[in-house]
Amino acid sequence: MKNKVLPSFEAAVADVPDGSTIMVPGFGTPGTPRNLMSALVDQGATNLATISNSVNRDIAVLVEARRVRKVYCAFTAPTHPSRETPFVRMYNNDEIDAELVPQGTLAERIRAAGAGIGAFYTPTSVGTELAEDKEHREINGRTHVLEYALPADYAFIRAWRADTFGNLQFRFAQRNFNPIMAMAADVTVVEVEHEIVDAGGIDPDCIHVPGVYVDRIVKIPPEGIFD
Amino acid sequence: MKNKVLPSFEAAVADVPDGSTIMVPGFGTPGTPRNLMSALVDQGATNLATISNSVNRDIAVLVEARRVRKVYCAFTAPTHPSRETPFVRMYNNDEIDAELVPQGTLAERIRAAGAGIGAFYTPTSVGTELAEDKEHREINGRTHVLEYALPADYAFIRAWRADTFGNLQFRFAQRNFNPIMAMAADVTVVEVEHEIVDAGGIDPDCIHVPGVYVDRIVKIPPEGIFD
Amino acid sequence: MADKPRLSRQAMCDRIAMEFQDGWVVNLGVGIPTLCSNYVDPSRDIIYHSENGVIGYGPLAPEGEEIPHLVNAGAQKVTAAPGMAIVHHADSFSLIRGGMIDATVMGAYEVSENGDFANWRFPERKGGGIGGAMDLAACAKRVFIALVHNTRDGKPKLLHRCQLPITAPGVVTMVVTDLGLFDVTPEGFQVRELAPGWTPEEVQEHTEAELAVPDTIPEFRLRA
Amino acid sequence: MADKPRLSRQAMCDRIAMEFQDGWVVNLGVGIPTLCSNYVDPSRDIIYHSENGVIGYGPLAPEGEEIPHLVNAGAQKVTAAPGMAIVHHADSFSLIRGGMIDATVMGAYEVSENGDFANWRFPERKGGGIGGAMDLAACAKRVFIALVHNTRDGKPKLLHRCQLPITAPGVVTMVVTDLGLFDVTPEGFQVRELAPGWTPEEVQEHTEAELAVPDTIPEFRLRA
Repeated sequence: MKNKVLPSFEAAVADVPDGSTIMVPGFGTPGTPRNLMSALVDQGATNLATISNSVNRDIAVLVEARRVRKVYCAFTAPTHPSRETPFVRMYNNDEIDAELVPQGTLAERIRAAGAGIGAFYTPTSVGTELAEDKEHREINGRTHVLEYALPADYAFIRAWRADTFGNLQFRFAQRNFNPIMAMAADVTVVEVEHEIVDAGGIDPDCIHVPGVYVDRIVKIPPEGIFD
Repeated sequence: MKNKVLPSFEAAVADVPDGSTIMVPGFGTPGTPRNLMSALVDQGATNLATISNSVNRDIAVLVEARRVRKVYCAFTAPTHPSRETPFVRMYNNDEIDAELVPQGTLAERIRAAGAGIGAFYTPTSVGTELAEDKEHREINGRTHVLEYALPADYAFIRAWRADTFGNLQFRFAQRNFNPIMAMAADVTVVEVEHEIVDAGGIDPDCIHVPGVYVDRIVKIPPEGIFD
Repeated sequence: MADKPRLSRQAMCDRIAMEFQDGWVVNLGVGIPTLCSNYVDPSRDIIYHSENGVIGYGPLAPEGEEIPHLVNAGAQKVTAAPGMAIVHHADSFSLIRGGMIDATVMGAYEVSENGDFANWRFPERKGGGIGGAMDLAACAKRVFIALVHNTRDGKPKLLHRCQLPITAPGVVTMVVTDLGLFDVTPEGFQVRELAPGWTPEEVQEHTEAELAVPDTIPEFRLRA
Repeated sequence: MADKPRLSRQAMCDRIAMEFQDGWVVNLGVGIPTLCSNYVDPSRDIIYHSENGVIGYGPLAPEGEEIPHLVNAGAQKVTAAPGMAIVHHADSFSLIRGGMIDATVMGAYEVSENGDFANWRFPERKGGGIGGAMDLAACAKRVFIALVHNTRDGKPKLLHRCQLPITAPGVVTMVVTDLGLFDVTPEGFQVRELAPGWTPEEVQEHTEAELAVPDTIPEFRLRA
């Protein structure tokens, strides 16, 4: 089996071109690809789009460096107006584009991209401002809105364990958006927290992302764990 | 945690009313709920609809007893005309209804029912007879057809291991349709091949069906393994 | 006007949690609602679900016993309850949209007597913070709202109609505030219980929507 | 007319398998195509996928070493290759629709020069046996067809246009029969290799579609 392990985060993100769309998982700290994001800051790509739950601290670095043209996420304003971030100020000044997507719709749009589903109907957001410009359809007596698949060029993944072929496991809430983003992106790059074992070293019944979805793997050194 | 273990297959299927729609997983032998299907034969419910990959031998028993009004599956004719079954004869004589669904669309329709997605667009079947009466839509330069969620009243599940709360694990190809059917049905009934452990006895990261989807569990006695 | 004492946030959440039935799957929103899990009734098993795919978490982790990978929707370190299961984000919202959440408890800026509520955006500003609230609001079997009865400058939050962009229409069935417990019925807000010492007239003074008041009002149930 | 010897089914599948490139994910249909996995080239790792969610199975299990729970799409007991992963049926077809299958090899009743093929239904009978063929045909990166060149009563299967209901339009890129290997090009079937001893004219006699014939035709590659 192909060995997909690379020696450095730098090598793993070296080819990311300007203009790329990048999926960044994580919900709170667990499952956030902090080392790959840090390497991307150093790498210099700009005019990026990001897909994530929120504009987390790693995405914020890129945003504040004006290297992100658009974010897709479930939070484009602080819940408390006092907690205003540079991203929120830039967004209110039209210096960056953003698309606000309900979290479940975001997850399903990412999943649809990976699953070859062009679009789907969900009851979420019906009757709200977010549904105003969307196509509506009654299905089984319930109103749904049409939502489209949301693909990406790259997914940066944070896993607990990998084998050299790229089969991945996550630990507890670290899983979150990681598997669906790995499925949805053209290129999936993984930082591995705990260990990288030989191909076949993970129970086939306990693999959360099959290796066919994974392109590059880097082991996180002890100083990069960050939790 | 609630203990969902019942003493017999008979008890587990006792309440299935006439007219029910029942999901029956399995692909070849692995993951087929043979004991629950056998108990359903004895239980007597009729006017049933089934959702499955094929009219397998257990569904065939119900079909031949004229207790099934409709089947949804990926095979309504034999690949070789010589291999004609009683079901195929009945279908050609209009004695039973059937809906032929491409296997991936079948899986996705079941998954949509469990996931609260009313309908979705897939590229599968475009340009074929099966798409003739369906809504078409161009998405990102590709033609898709609209397919609707396919829910059920009951799912009969065959698992490898369960805990008493209903968290389930499958072994290898036994998994197939089982997890998505467990999610899609109102009532999920499980036959367990290997063992039932205390709640918490299965690694939370290696659970294929969360117990919240499971209603009833029965341990298969050694003579019911059938493999 | 010097108000009488109001209910604590913990008392509000205790009261909501008393409504949870044995075996329910419950999703607690960020903020006040997370306090619901501090109310423990050993006669009932409640399965707490978090948007990030944790099904069946336990109380907050004691200091020193945190597992860095186990957090709830508010990114608080929690413990594992026996029988906990983990799924990914799409499966977690499949569970929500699929109708498996028996009750969700959320905070709100406003609730209206027709069951609308608003908790994600102020229209004078661009954008909003929706998180998983719209999915939960549209798809949970019961939507309970926990909010303080008035804004800091005394404005009411239980309204005839929401002024802010709503999160979902007509879904709220019960509201707890620091002044009482209210059912949302076809006739609007129905007083169920009031904070100790408060009369219906006093609470009405702090409320825009008209409250339906039964003949007898039981005392607000506090933790034993 | 007493025909010359034709290629064996194994030789047909060997030749298809020689087209698989290192690292490809390949789905083999039931019937003739399953023989492709008997061709082993140690310089290439092929990941065999089966519709039931097995990603990376190995050769058929030797007698006495079968694992009852590990079967391929033809319900044959197979072995696990190192790095095998299991997913459920919806995830398995997500992989197919998502474009992760580099090549699928399927049997067919008919193939036409415009890349259509038919393998699921005879219109004089109700119903059909579609299985996962439409998903694979519509979404795999390459669709290869393996079929004997003529029916038992000598009718051609490589046609100008399919007569039977098709499985997908315009997707076939390569066809192997017991008479040769053919590319499906904008100009129709292009002869790539022919069965030993057969001339283009002889094969054309057994074929409805007009074959494009290059100046030189390499010999059909057989297993070394």
